Amino acid sequence: MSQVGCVVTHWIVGNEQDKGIPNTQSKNRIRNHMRRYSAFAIVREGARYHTGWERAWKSPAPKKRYDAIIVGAGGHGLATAYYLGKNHGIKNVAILEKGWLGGGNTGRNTTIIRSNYLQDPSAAIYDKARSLYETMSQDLNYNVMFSPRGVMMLAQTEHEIRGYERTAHANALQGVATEFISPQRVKELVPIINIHGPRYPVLGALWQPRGGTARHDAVAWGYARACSDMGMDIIQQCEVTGVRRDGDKVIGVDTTKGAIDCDKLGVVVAGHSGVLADMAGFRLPIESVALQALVSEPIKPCMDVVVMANTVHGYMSQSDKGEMVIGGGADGYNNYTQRGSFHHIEETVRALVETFPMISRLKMLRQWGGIVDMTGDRSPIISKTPVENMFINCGWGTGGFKAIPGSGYAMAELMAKGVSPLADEFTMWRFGEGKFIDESVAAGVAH
Amino acid sequence: MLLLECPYCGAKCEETELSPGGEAHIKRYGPGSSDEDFEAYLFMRENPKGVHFERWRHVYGCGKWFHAARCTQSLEVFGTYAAQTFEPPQEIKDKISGKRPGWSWRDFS
Amino acid sequence: MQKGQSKMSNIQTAMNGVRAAGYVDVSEAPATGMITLRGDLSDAGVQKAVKSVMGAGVPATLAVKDADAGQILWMSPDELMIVCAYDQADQMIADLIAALGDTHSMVVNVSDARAVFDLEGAATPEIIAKLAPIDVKSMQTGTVRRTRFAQIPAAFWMTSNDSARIICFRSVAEYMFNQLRNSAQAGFEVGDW
Amino acid sequence: MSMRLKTGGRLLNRASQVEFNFNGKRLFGHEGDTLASALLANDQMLVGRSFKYHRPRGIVASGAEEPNALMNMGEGAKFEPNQRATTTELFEGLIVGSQNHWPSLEYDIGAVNGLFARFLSAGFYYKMFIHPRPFWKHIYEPFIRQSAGLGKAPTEKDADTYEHLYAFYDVVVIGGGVAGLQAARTAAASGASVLVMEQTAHWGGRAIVDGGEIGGQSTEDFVNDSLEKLAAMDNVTLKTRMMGAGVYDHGYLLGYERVSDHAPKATGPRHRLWRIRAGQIITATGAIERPLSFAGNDIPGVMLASALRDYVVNWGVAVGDRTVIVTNNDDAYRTAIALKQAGLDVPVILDARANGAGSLADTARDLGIRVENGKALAKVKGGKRVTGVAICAQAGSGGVLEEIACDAVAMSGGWSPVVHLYSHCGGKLNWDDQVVMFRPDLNRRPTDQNGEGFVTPVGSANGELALSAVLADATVRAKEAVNALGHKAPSTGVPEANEHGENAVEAVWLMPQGAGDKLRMKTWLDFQNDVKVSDVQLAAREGYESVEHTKRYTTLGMATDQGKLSNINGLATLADALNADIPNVGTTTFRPPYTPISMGAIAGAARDEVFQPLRQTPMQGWHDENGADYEPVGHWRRAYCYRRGAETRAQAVEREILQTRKSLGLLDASTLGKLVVKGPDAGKFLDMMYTNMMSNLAVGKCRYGLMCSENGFLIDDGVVARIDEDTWLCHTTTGGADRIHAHMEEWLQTEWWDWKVYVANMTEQFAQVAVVGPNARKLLEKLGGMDVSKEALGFMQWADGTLGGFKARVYRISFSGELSYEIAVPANEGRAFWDTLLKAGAEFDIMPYGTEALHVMRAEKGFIMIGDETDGTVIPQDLNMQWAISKKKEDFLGKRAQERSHMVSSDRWKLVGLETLDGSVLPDGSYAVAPGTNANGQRNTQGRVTSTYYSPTLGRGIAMGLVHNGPDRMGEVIEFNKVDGSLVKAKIVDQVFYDAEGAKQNV
Repeated sequence: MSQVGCVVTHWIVGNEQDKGIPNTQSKNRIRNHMRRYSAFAIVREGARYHTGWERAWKSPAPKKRYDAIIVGAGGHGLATAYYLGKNHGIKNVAILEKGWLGGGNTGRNTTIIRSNYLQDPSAAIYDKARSLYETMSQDLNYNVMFSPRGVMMLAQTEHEIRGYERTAHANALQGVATEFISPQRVKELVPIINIHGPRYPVLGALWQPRGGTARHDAVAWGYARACSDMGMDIIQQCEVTGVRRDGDKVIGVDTTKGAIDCDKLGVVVAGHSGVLADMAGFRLPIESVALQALVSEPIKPCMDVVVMANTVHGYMSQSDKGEMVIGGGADGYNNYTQRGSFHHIEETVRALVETFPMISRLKMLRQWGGIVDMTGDRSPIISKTPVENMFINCGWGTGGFKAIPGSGYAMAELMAKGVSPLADEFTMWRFGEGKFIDESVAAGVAH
Repeated sequence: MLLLECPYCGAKCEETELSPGGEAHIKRYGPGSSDEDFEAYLFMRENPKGVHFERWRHVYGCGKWFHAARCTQSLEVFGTYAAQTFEPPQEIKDKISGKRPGWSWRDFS
Repeated sequence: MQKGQSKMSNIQTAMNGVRAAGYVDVSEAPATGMITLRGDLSDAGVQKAVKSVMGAGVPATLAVKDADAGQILWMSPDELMIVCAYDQADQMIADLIAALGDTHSMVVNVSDARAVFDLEGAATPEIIAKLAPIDVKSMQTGTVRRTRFAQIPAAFWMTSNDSARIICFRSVAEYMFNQLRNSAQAGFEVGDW
Repeated sequence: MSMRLKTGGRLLNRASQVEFNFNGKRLFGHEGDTLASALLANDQMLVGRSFKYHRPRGIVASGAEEPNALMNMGEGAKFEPNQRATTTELFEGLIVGSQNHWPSLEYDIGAVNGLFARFLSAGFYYKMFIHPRPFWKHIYEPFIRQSAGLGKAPTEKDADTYEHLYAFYDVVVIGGGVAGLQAARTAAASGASVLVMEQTAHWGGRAIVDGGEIGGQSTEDFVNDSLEKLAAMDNVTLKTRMMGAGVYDHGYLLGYERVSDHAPKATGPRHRLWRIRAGQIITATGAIERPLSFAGNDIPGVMLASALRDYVVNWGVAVGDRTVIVTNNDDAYRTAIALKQAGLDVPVILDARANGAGSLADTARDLGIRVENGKALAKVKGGKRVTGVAICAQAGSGGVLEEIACDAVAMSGGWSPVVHLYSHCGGKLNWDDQVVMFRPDLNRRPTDQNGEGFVTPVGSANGELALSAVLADATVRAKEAVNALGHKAPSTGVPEANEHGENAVEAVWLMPQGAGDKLRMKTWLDFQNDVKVSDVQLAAREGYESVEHTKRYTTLGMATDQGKLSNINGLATLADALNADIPNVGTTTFRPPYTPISMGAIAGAARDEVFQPLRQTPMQGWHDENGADYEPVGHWRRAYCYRRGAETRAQAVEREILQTRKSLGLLDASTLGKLVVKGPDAGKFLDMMYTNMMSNLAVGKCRYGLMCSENGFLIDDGVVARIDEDTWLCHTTTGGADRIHAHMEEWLQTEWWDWKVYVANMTEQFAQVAVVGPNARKLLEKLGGMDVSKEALGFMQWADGTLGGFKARVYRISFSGELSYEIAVPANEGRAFWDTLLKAGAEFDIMPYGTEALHVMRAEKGFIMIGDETDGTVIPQDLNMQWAISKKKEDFLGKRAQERSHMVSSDRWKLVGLETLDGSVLPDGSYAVAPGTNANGQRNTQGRVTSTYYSPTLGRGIAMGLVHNGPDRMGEVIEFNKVDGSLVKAKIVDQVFYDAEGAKQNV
């Protein structure tokens, strides 16, 4: 288990508390490790107007060389770095980010965590992720607000019932705790649902009681703080402009902050994976499209679980702030605008008003889009590449957030050992072999 | 919400009258082709930030497939043209060259 | 395909001639003959065959043309829809097939596969604008548009400034009718727009 | 106290009294009031509680930017939370309640949070509640959830209706102030079609309240004159109560029309969502005044200076008797003047600028108002209401120079253009130090499908605050916009405006400049979410340096007002904390909608019966009337079975099967796809579409065919009939009709466009009925009209003819293993034909059956079902259907894919029949277990159930499944899992359970 507070590292912090202004360049004082977050710390800081809090992560200039470079400081990249250090002792690591850490899809998703997947490889990695979420707040000493409130996927056709019964049977053998529940149980768990919809009455649901949600930004921030605490360098505003190779082997990267050498390179950049692959001289089966979400204005608690309704294409949960968090559909065309087409919002809201009639008089507060990277079978790639010592983790499509710790865990293992059982089936060569991991087969389930 | 002109009926179509069909100008590889060619044909896709050629079908209208040249970052549409062709019309390529000097896409530029 | 006459008593359109009065009146038309002709409309053989059977030639893109017995609607560069009396359709099809001869083409009877609705009232374009994502105000009488009405495909043309005819698939006739009726109910006028 | 003045209120109809109810109290207002003005007129200063500390909250603003005055409004099926009082028009019988407090607005237990405010800093949640682990979900989170959330959740289905409208205009002007109207006049003069929308019920915007003269007219006369001229033009549409909600790509714009919010008893929709496509969008959306950051700026009674002025001028409402004005710009002097002219006391204007204001200051002084330059507020005193202020020097750290009693404070921190709509689609901003605001960069406007700018901000939305500059900007920009569309705007002059000369605004982000920790912890940035200056500074100190990090860490600007008042002050505070320039810090992304819009409006009319299209067959009426228990199949609804009396589903299915097998059954098969494929190349084309050879099918014959995707997987199946030399009719599955039609068109249009083939989807032209069972032939013979004997119409043949007077096409095909005819008649005659069959079949006890009986009977016969035996990962070889894969053909869709290594692997799971040893029904979806676990600890498997039923015919459970090397393991017993963890033993058997020789169907 993680002992973030006990990891001894040597790094430099500024004296920002003196001026109340952080200064990323000042190098005045050396301390062994970061102060732990706790109720005690809160009281202590409250008493002195919070002037004693340290930077959650430092902001160093890049070194000349690292054992490993991770490109992309989203959730998956930061988690990869974290497990490289924690599980494999590789701590001379840089995480390069062209924007701000956690500024991509990590902070744009609807925060659903579940592992009730049909296919064995998916169930394995998503359940690894889910189990790591259970202890993440303690492991990172950062409250990521993992809330195992339960996730249900409604069955509204006979076909869906069969699909979810199949998933339930598969889950039973995979060690994923799910059950197929009755409409009455659905209604008990979700009083605001209309189970007698004239068009699509609820016929049951696949229920994963230990699925739930977490605070998305906190996952990135918590990992970043823990990585920084291990002595890793998180270098923001640093774009990779080239992949340097010696023959078939990677030796470093060129960046907007200069060339940096590395033994191993992990590319974890979601929609931009194709650009990095292109720099390294290979192709990926990836397309980038916009996926949208929206929230309502906050209201008092009325729904304690996450509900996904795939027949009508909509899913919804209620955040701790009280907003109804709603996921919409993905566009069918390539797009890098982080805006989507409005008809997906309309279709999703239409579906949810039918399923939860009371939301009709709520108001949409905000809608936004993210760019998701889709593979040919809509399952991710965690793989070696044609370039030796270069590894790729991408293609999480619409389902990346829930996988973050599992994805980082497997990617770190693959980078450290060259093999990872969790990643085995997610090789980039599966498309050529015709060996797909197709999750849509159960009941057209969106991730 | 894209607005594309169907080159067959001339109608200016809202995106919801159309269905998207992915990358255009893909050559089919059938029996006898190499594993690499076949994999690339089915799965490897251009994913540029910038000029892209893609397929659409006027599904709620005349039912015809057509191609569009579009920028994936600005969503500017350089033109639409009939699907029965192996490469974009010269006038569309010229128009793109005027607006995006030095562009290239696969073998087109 | 099939020969012989049906007994009129057996014929029942999708909505049985339903009507609704609103600020625009909505009604289902009686059984209507509809023929789909597929063929290259720029082909002289197709043009000649249409002209010889219909008494009117192939309409221009997105145009509706009045013929001796009914209308010819441009559907796509290789498709026409011919609207005629329900009991004339089979004969007209036979005539068209004969006139087309060896020209690559297909002529089929879709009279039963469609439902036909009429809108009447000064605000007719407004009802269409509530359902279809098109600039209905710019639609001239005599032009046809295939588009989306709410969640279903349909074709329509303005039969006058104050009326329109809509064709949709038979199976969704009730959905189309309900949408039109709801949009046209008194009190739902948009006013100036 | 706040109150209604005896005179004034240009929007009021004082003759008309309106009764409403607030927190159970009967109150009165006038026609023309907003809920906010009516509450203030009734001395209801306290209107709500903040999100985190449950601090008392009063009205701050007079429009859409209001962060505090959010109400639970209405009752029952018309209840709505978070309704903004400042944008709610008062109507008779309005019922509202304030939010986020318990037990009452005045005494809120949640306010105890405020006592701990010093501990509940930004990021507090991330640092707390970490241990012990189960406490987050069960203790901490429920408490946090309950105390957050603002309004109550509605409980009932919405009683109102909504609709959409698609509209197209050359130019849409958003905002009906003087800038918008001037822009509209300019644009309309070119002949372009113009829509002008105004979010409130009134035209004119701020200008009428602010005064000044345009072309010798009062601003009010100018507005009325403009409206009259615009209304007279055919090419202009004017709409009030309509907000520009969002700007999207390619000129798409959402207009949110609140049709009857102000008159909820009217018939018609409540909201209408306009989906507008505009050539050019002109955003004349004005500007929003910024609060100033001083300690106690959140106490009820502290308001935006412009809002105080609005309440006096528009609604004749005084917020207080004595109002202290505090400002960093000249505009707030207008409030002082307006208040004084209304007979109210203004003890002092505190101008943070050392040099003070221009000519407005002279006017104020002439009215006897004390003006103090270089002064600031050290703090505001009071709890639920302002009681006084302490004055200090702006340049210092807050040493109190003087205390003044007052009951209202009007603050003005400068103005921010409303750039939301301009920014939604990518419009970029520049920071302008001179005017202290982000203004649109007209060189980096959002671009449309042509790559041209399509959103043009004008007037104060473009950063022009002076009346003359607003009018000039609106005129020039509107001309540019219409010219860009190819219209020609006639050259008209810009009307002259008469206005005060103003001194420059000065950036004041903290008041006083050197305020210490203690003051900063009482200085609010975001009133609703309780974000203070100290929180933003803390975020910066902890490394949350990007504006997005700070926003998310502190929740600044994430409340229901989306930071309309707080964003600029917040990022200026952040920039200061980071020692950075404001432009280097940047802004957060503006996202639609401008203010929240109802979910009902977004969903539109699509609810209940028109939620989705429901596809119906010609016989649907009969099904409805005869106990059909439906299941949705795509957009169709098919009878699962027809229940009689108290029958269960299972009993009905059993009855239907047994009677069909015994005598005669009837199935509405109209939903099956029927695609006609015709042309000289049709045979060649179908050979590519199907794995089988179809080109050599004889005319008059039928053949079962399989279709695969290019990726090798099965996508559909069905019987193909050769109609004539160059015509085939392809049956598809119910779900496949449209999909396979599109699939065929795609290949024909985009790959083999030189092949001469036409395809028509004839699915709905025909009603199709399966007449099934030993007595099927007898029934058809009874109807008469064509020879349906074995000799004339053998198995897998078809014929045209008439049956009982109906013209019909009869296919001798069977999906049940029984003697079976599928008969197609014109859809309009479908119901009559169905009724005729029922009547004639009565002597055979004819039995209509549903989809479940169909499924069971096909499974008894060992036929596969697309969607059951296939799931998108199954190839024909997995189903042992090599017989349906032509070996003669060089190519067909899927052939190459099926040669890939994983597809030809000997390890694939293949189709077999399964029989439980105890006769029970195998669970749906069950997996066959294998010994051991895989590398990830998951139990190994060796197969799965694809179809499983109780067979009434055999009196036991039957199943099909895919099993590793299954066909080689006949007779072997394997184990299948149940969800309870137990296992069921089943024997691998042949998949055909019934009439393996085909003796029943081939008669």
